[in-house]
This record gives sequence, structure tokens and C-alpha cells, in this order.
Amino acid sequence: MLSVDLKKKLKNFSLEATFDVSNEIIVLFGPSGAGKTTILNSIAGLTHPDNGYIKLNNHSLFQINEKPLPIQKRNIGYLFQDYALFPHMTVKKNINYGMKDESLVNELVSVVGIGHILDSYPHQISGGEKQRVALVRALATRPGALLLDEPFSALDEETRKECQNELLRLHKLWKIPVIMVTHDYKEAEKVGDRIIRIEKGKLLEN
Amino acid sequence: MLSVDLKKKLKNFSLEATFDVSNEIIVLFGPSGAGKTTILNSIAGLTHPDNGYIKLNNHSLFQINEKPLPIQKRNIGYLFQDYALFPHMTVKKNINYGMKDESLVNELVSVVGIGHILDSYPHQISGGEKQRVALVRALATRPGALLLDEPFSALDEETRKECQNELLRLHKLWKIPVIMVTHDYKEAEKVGDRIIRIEKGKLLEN
Amino acid sequence: EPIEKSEEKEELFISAATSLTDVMTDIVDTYKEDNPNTQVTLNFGGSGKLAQQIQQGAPVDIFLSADQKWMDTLENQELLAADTRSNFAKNKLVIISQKDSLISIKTLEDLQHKEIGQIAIGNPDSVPAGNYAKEALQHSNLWEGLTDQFVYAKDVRQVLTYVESGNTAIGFVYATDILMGNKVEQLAEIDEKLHKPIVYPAAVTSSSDNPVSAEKFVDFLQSKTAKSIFESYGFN
Amino acid sequence: MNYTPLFLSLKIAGIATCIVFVLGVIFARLIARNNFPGKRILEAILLLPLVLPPTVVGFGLLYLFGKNGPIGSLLLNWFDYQVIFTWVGAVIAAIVVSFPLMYQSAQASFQNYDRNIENAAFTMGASKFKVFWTISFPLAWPGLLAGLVLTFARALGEFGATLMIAGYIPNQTETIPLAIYFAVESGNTDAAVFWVVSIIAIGFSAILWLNWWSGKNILKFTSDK
Amino acid sequence: MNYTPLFLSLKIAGIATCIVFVLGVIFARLIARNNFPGKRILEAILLLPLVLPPTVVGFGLLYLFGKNGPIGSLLLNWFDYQVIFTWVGAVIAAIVVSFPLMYQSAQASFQNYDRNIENAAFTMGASKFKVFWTISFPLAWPGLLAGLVLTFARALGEFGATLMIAGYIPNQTETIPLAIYFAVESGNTDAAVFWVVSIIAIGFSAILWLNWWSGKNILKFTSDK
Ligand SMILES: Nc1ncnc2c1ncn2[C@@H]1O[C@H](COP(=O)(O)OP(=O)(O)OP(=O)(O)O)[C@@H](O)[C@H]1O
Ligand SMILES: Nc1ncnc2c1ncn2[C@@H]1O[C@H](COP(=O)(O)OP(=O)(O)OP(=O)(O)O)[C@@H](O)[C@H]1O
Ligand SMILES: [Mg+2]
Ligand SMILES: [Mg+2]
Repeated sequence: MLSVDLKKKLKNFSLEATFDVSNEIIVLFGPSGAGKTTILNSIAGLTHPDNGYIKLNNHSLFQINEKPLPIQKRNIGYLFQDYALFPHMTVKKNINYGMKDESLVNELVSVVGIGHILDSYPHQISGGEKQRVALVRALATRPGALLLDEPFSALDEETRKECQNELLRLHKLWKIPVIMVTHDYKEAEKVGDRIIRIEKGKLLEN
Repeated sequence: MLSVDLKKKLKNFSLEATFDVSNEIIVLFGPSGAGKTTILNSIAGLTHPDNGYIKLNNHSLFQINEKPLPIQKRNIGYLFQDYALFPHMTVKKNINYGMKDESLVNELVSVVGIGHILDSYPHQISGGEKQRVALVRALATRPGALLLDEPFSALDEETRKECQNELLRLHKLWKIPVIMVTHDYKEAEKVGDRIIRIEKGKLLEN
Repeated sequence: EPIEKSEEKEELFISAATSLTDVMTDIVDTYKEDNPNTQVTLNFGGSGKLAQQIQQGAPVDIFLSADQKWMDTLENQELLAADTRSNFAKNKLVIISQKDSLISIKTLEDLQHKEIGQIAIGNPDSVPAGNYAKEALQHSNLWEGLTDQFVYAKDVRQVLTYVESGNTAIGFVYATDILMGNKVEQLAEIDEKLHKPIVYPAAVTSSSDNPVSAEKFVDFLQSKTAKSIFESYGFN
Repeated sequence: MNYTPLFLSLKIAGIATCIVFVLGVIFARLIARNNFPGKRILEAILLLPLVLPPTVVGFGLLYLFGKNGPIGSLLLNWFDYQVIFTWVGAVIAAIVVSFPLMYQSAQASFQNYDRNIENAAFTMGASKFKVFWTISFPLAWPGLLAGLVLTFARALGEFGATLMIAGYIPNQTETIPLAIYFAVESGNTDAAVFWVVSIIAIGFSAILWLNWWSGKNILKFTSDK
Repeated sequence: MNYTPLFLSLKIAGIATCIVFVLGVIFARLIARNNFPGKRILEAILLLPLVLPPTVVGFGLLYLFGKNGPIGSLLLNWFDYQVIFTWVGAVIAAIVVSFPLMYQSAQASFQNYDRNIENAAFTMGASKFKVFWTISFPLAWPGLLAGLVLTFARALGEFGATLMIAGYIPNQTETIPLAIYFAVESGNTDAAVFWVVSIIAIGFSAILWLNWWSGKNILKFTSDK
């Protein structure tokens, strides 16, 4: 269970978001620049809200006036919108970096179809391949919660479906809170248990 | 008129693409890792084919055994898949860098909705905002041909439509060859005069 | 003196001016032949540097300086053992030029008549050879007239380099230095009466752990054996 | 107290720094971006003045620029100009000893950013020259600044080679390090302390100013991160 | 010919380089990533040994480590150890004069890459230590290598401060630069040339080797670009 209640001043508006994620997949849906990535960054610990709290399974990740829990202790898997792959490591090393479960990784690699580029460096692979590597890397840590920032945006229809299905399968297995951002409403409906709309920093729950 | 006939060995297969683009919009459509970006890179001059030729309006851009025309002389606008914004310049300076026509830029900025971030640096804006900046920057040079690598993938439905329409409007005005990559078939049908399918480096024209 | 020959090895640490590098190595080798139980360590550097090391408490037993000034400084600061100071070698000041140069200078007075251009000289404030040269020139009332022509060097070796490479026509060095530069020749010897005697002082430091054998070594520098070695290196 | 060494040091270090900066950037850029046989060897040669004790460098310069040296005799015959024993000689010494610092820093910094950003600029029709000044240079700036600071500091502190080629001629080639050296050697503690404090003050304020100025003008874009 | 200076120089420069590399990286990392008042001033202070003529640095060290100096007296009382006139003194001199080069290079290179990549590693549960070694360090490597090369070269060529604190004691503190100096002083041109050639050869091969080794092990990921 992930509980979020945060306020943060951004340049053009202020972000206010209060929502709970039980062991379900929530889709954050909203126009470009609405504040979706900022919410995920706050949960992961890359940036800190000005006010409010963030809790995961009753552990406090962030609480105003307390020292925030450092990123590395949060156990939250995060697929960055711009992937943030390690440029100096091969795909294989990228994936193995925080790997908890090798057989899971082997399976993921073959499902998303990146087996042929395991020895390539990030600058040697295509955009969609990078995105899939980032996906596998985030899943490989077997996190306690999962944040996916437009995880399938660079994929073709078919690969995208396979990845969606794999995500659903893993979610059934792991039963953890997942927040996913997408601009594709069909995808949101298919994958999400619940869709939260966001516009100019304010939530409008469906 | 852009004529392409290129062969290039990639890691897992070899790319073979022969096609002409008259003053129309062509959509390159195909799975992740099929070679779409590689084709665009070859046309823009970032990488060179192993064989073949590339011509724009009967000027040779690339011809085997000749010195390829340098990138800066090709007059081809290119929206990179990963944007490649200048990190040390504000959005405004990014856009003005190769600007030919100020009034066009002003109009584009307001149509795609990035007026409020003109003074921000790339690391201060959202993913979709970056993509729109890259789009405006590529169009601002008023190029003789245009390459768009998944130009709207990070945009919400509505913004995406506005950008598509603007692209169509400009294309009517400019009448230049445009190649666009997308994974969204609806978009391909709406924007493209013609769709070229590509799979594992081979073209399968519709 | 067989009584002094104990089984224990004694260590002597000697700081000697750079210009004594070769001759002192030779002398110490000779000294060791008769005193196998004495282990001598030699340290070289400019007299100023060596004196500063001693001032900062470096473990030196004997100081061999190239000039009196730094010896005086140490003595005033009571860093020298009483009554151990003595002069052990002498040198002469000469004017040199590149070999086969057409310049002919016989006396100091010739310096003012000739179109000789720049003159290399050790910086009188810090290099003893420069200081002696300055004294001699002042004595002959030539110093003022020549000041524009001087290039000051940080040691005698640099003077040699300038003359060897032909960048200055003449320079002032010690007689012993000519042996080191084989591209230079002596034009004139400076009259010793024009400057203070060029003597090398030695002394035992007050912090020495082995004052007895240190003094013995200083005495050895005055011996006939040592004198002949000094002479073979051009000292007199 | 005679303040000539102060101005002389500033003049010499300033001029040398400018020249080294330009040369270092050009060399680093050309060499970093081109692969040719012997590249590594050329790079190692460019670093040699750093390995050699300054006096040896000075010795080499003396032979090159001396009255009978290959360069020195040319200058003398053609322009009737003598480098030895002038402040220009000190500039040359400072250039030679500090060049490796600039080169090595610049060379590392031109490797250290995403080349695709330059390509993006080329697609907008920018000339190589424009791309260099507007993209490569500012992106490489942190490393270039490091080199600039090292260069200035090294040029300011240069002693051994300077003394050899420029000689010690009071008021003409007497830089602060020379003044310090001779003050120390002649036991003139007051003057030595004065000049040590001066050179520290100059080095200190120059470095602070460079950092401040660069933070204000060039590095703005990283300030938020 | 006596080869002691060769081994001595290698030992001293090698040890000094290792220490300076570690210290430089740690300082640069701590200072580059934290903003505190006086940061710029601390940085400028760390660069000071570069501005001062080595003899002055040597004088300072002599004072600090001398029998009566603040550090020297401690060492003497506690460990009965004296640094002056030992090869350890030469190591200290080399450390002090080359530290600024390493620090400045390292500090620039830790600014020069995308911090988000470190954050990505943190989200995977990696400790600060692991992130430093596996992410920050290799990404900063080009600049660190530049610093390493400069440091080794400078340590190898160090003369003025070494002579002051370690003295010139044949076979004990006689590094190659000292050997060169005294060979020149005593007019022994052959020996001088021999040692100059040796130091060039060592510097040259060390730099070539460092570049080659780093290209092979650490920079692979940029090789295609
Ligand atoms: N580092 C930053 N500093 C200041 N403002 C920022 C920063 N990052 C983002 N912003 C601004 O905050 C707002 C929300 O950004 P955010 O990245 O959260 O949007 P988003 O919903 O993820 O958009 P997109 O769908 O385009 O990725 C935007 O207006 C953006 O310009
Ligand atoms: N720099 C490179 N060096 C070697 N191989 C590369 C390089 N860039 C891409 N490839 C490989 O070439 C193939 C085609 O890549 P390309 O980037 O053209 O794909 P794409 O069609 O654009 O895919 P996507 O839709 O995922 O962006 C891929 O298999 C990729 O791994
Ligand atoms: Mg976003
Ligand atoms: Mg692509």
C-alpha cells in the first residue's frame, strides 16, 4: 500500500496530489507537463515535495520536517521517462546491476525480445530497445512498488502488447503497488485497475 | 524529391532500403529495432551507408566512393528520437539556434504550447515539453526536407492532434519531402500520404 | 689510535655545498679507508638551503659551506659547536669566455673598454662567487658603470651555461669550475687582494650526536692527504 | 619596496595563459577528434615538459632560443630580436611548462559529452566554427576551466625555466618567484614573506575570480542540478 | 652507472601518485557535490602549492616537518621518526606539489555527467559506495585519467621541494631530477644526458601505458562514437 499526499510548487502552477495505491495498477493520465513525472520522482526520492507525506506499507518515505528516506532504501523500481541507462555498461550489465532473481531476468529478456543485444552498449541500440532494457532493469530488482513513466511509448503495437501482458502477469504474481504513466487511453484501460487524471498539477479522479 | 537507395550492415541483419519521397509525407512504420532510425540517420548524414546513394532534389548527399556531403550542408531538418536538445541553452535559444523565420517560430511556439517554458533549460522541463521543443527547433530552420523520428510519442492525445495538424498545414505550405516514424497506425494513416513498412531492415511497401 | 676503534659503527652526516660534490665524494672515500667503522652520509645543496635545513633541526653533523655568510648566520644562532669552525679549502675567481672567442681581457679594467655586451655573474646577494666579483669590481670602481650589463644567475653553474652556450660573452666563476665546462677558457684571474679571501669553512653542528668523530673528520680536511685531493680538483 | 615583480608576473602569466589556452584547446580538439597512427605518442610528447625538471626545460629553451640556437639565431638575423634575457623569454618558459596542463585537461573534456548534440547543431546548418563555439566549447567548459586555472597557477609560479632563459635582471625579468628565490637564498626573510604573500594573494584571487566568472557566465545550465 | 635514481624515482613517483589519486578523488567528490560557504575559498587553497615556486613549498615543508616544526616534533616524539633527509620526505614533497593537478581535474570531471544516472542506480538499491565505484567513477574517468597522468608526470619531475626536504644524499634520496641537477653541476654531461633520456623514457612509457590500459579497460563504451 502506497499513500501519497504531496504539495510542491512548480514553475507555472503548484502540484497537489493525494491518493492511495493498494496492490493495484494505477494509471496517471494527463496532458504533457501536468506533473506526472514530478509525482513519480517524489515517490522515488529524486526530488522532495514541499509539504505532505509519502508512505509505503506504513514505512514513511517522506514526511515534512523529517529527513527523507534515501532513494536506495526505498525499494521502489523506477523506469525513467528518459531511461537513464548506464552508458558505460552493456545491456546485460545494466540489467544485472540490481538484479535479485536471475531466472526472472532470463525470462523477461526473452519475453520483451532483447536477447540479441545483451552485449551491446546503450549507444548501440535503438530507442525501443533502450526502453525495453530500462523496463527489464526496473523489474529485475523485484521492487516493493513500481513506477513506470511512459514505459511502452517507443514500442510498436505488438511488442507493446507483449510487454503489457508481462506486466500484468508479474503484477498478479507480486501484488505490489504500481503507478504507470501513459498517454494511450486504450492502454490505460487495459492495464490500469484505476485511472487517475491529472491536469495542471491537480487530480481529477475518474 | 528525396531518393534513397542504401545498404548497411547492422549487427543482426543488414538494412536495405530503396524508396523515393516526392513532396509528400511518408511514414516509416515497423517494429522496434527494424532500422528506421538508421535510415533517418543516413539521410541526415550522421552515419553513412555501406553502399548506395542518397539524393535530394538531384543534389547528391551520399554516393558510394564519393566524399559524402557534410551534415551542415544538407539542409535537412531532423527531430532526433532522443531530442538532442542543447543542455546549456534555454528553450528559446535552442529554437533560435538555426531559425530562419521568426514569425513562423512565434506561431509554432504558441500552437504547440511551449510559450511558458521559453526561459527554462532542457533539464527543467517535462518529457513531452522537450519533444515539442525539438519539433519546433527542427521546423524553425525551414528545411528542404524533414525527418521526424517518433515526433509525438510523448504527447497526450490533444496536444498530439494539434501538432499533427500543424505539421500537415506546414507541409501544404512548404511542399517538401517528409519522412516520419511512428508506432501509431492511426497517426500514420492520418498524417502519411504513403506508409512504408519495414521489418528487420527490409521494406515492404503497402 | 687503536683505543678509539670500538665495535660500534658511527654515523656522520655531512652537508656540503654543491660545488664540493665531486671532491667530497673522493675525500670521504679516502677517509673511510682509514676509518672503516665510520659510516659517512653526504648531502649536497646550495649553502643557503643546507643552512636552512640545519636551522630547521635537520640531523646534520658537519656543515661545509661555500661562503662565510651562512656559516656566520648559524654561528650567531648558536647552531655550531664552539671552536670547531675552520677553513679547509681556497678558491680563485676568474673571468671566462667561450673557447676560442676573440675577446681578450687581461684585467678588470678591460671590461669597460670593450663591446662585450652582457656579463653573467652569480647574484651577489645569494651566490658567493657573485659577491666576490662585486667586491672586486667595486674596489676597482667599475661596478656602477657595468650594472646594466649584468645577468644574474642563481649559481655558478648557470654562469657557465650562459657562457658555454654563447649567450653572454664572459662570466665570473671560480677557478675550479673551468674544469667542469670543457667549452670555456679562462681569460683572466682576479687579483685576490680585490676581494675577501675565497675560503670554504667547515664546522660541527651543535646538535651533532657524534661531536668527537665529527671533529676528527673536520681535522682530516686539513690533513696533507685531503689537501692534495683538493688541489687535484683545482682548489688551492 | 619595488613593485615591478608584481606587474611583471601578472603580465607574463596573463599573456602565457591566453596563448596556452588557445593552443591547448586547438590541439586538444584536433587530436581528440581525429584518430591517426601515432596519436598516443604525439600526446605523450606534448606532456613531456611536465616530466622534466624545469631547469632542464630551461636548458633546452636556452639552446633553442640562444644566440647560437636554431630559433634564436633566426630571430636575431631576421628581426634583430633577442629573446634570451627578456621578459618574452619568461613568457616562452611559462608557455612551455604550463601547456601540458591545459592540453591534458582540454583533451579529457572534449571526450566527455554526447556527440549527438553537435550533430543536432549541424543538422540546423551551423558551420563547424559555429558548432565549436556554441556547442563544443561550452559543453567542454568545466574541464577547460580546470585547465585554465592550472595553467595560470603554473605560469605564475614558474621559476626554474624562467630563470634559465630570462635570467635574473632586476626590474626587467624579475618575476615574483625569482624575487622569492633570491630573497630566500640571501636570507632576506622579510622580502621573501612579502612576495610569498603577494603571489598567494594573486593566485588566490585569480582562481576565485575565474571560478566566479565562469559560474556566472557559462555554467548556469548546471546550476539547478 | 648506478641505477638507484631510477628505482628511487619510480618508487617515489608511484607511491605519491597513488596517494594523490585517492586523496584527490575523495576531496573532489566531497567538495564538488556539497555546497557550503567558503567552498570556493577552500578550493583555491588546495591549489596554492601550484602557484608557489617548489623551493618555497620545500621551505614550508621543511619548517612543518623539521625537528621543531609542528608535525616534525610530533612524529619525533611519538614514533621517534624523522622525515627530513629520507625518501619519505621526497614522497611528501611530490604529494604536495602534484595534488592540485589531481584535484582540479577530478573536480571538473565529477561535474560533467548526468546525475540522473546515479539516481537510477540508487533506485536499484545500490549503496552510495557501490554507486560511486560502479557509476560515478567510470563516468568521471576521462578527467580522472587526465589528472592521474598529470600527477605522475609532475611527481616524477619534482625537484625543488624534494631537494629541500629530502636533501641530495647519493643512493638514498637521489631521484632522477636530482641526479640530473648534480650531473650538470659537476659538468658530467654524459650522466646528465643519460638521466634526461631516462626520465623522458619513463614518463613517456608510463603515460602511453596509462592511456592504453584505460582505453582497454574503462573507456570501451565510448570507443564506437
Ligand atoms: N527540474 C525542473 N525544474 C523546474 N520545473 C520543472 C522541472 N521539471 C519539470 N518542471 C516543470 O514542471 C511541470 C511538470 O513537469 P513533469 O515533468 O512532472 O510533467 P509530466 O506530467 O511528466 O509531462 P510529460 O507528459 O510531458 O512528461 C512542467 O511544467 C515542467 O516544465
Ligand atoms: N550505433 C549502433 N551500432 C550498432 N548497432 C546499432 C547502432 N544503432 C542501432 N543499432 C542496431 O541496429 C538495429 C536498428 O536500429 P534502429 O535504431 O535503426 O531501429 P529503429 O527502427 O529506429 O527502432 P526503434 O523503433 O526501437 O527506435 C537495431 O537492431 C539496433 O540494435
Ligand atoms: Mg513526464
Ligand atoms: Mg528508432
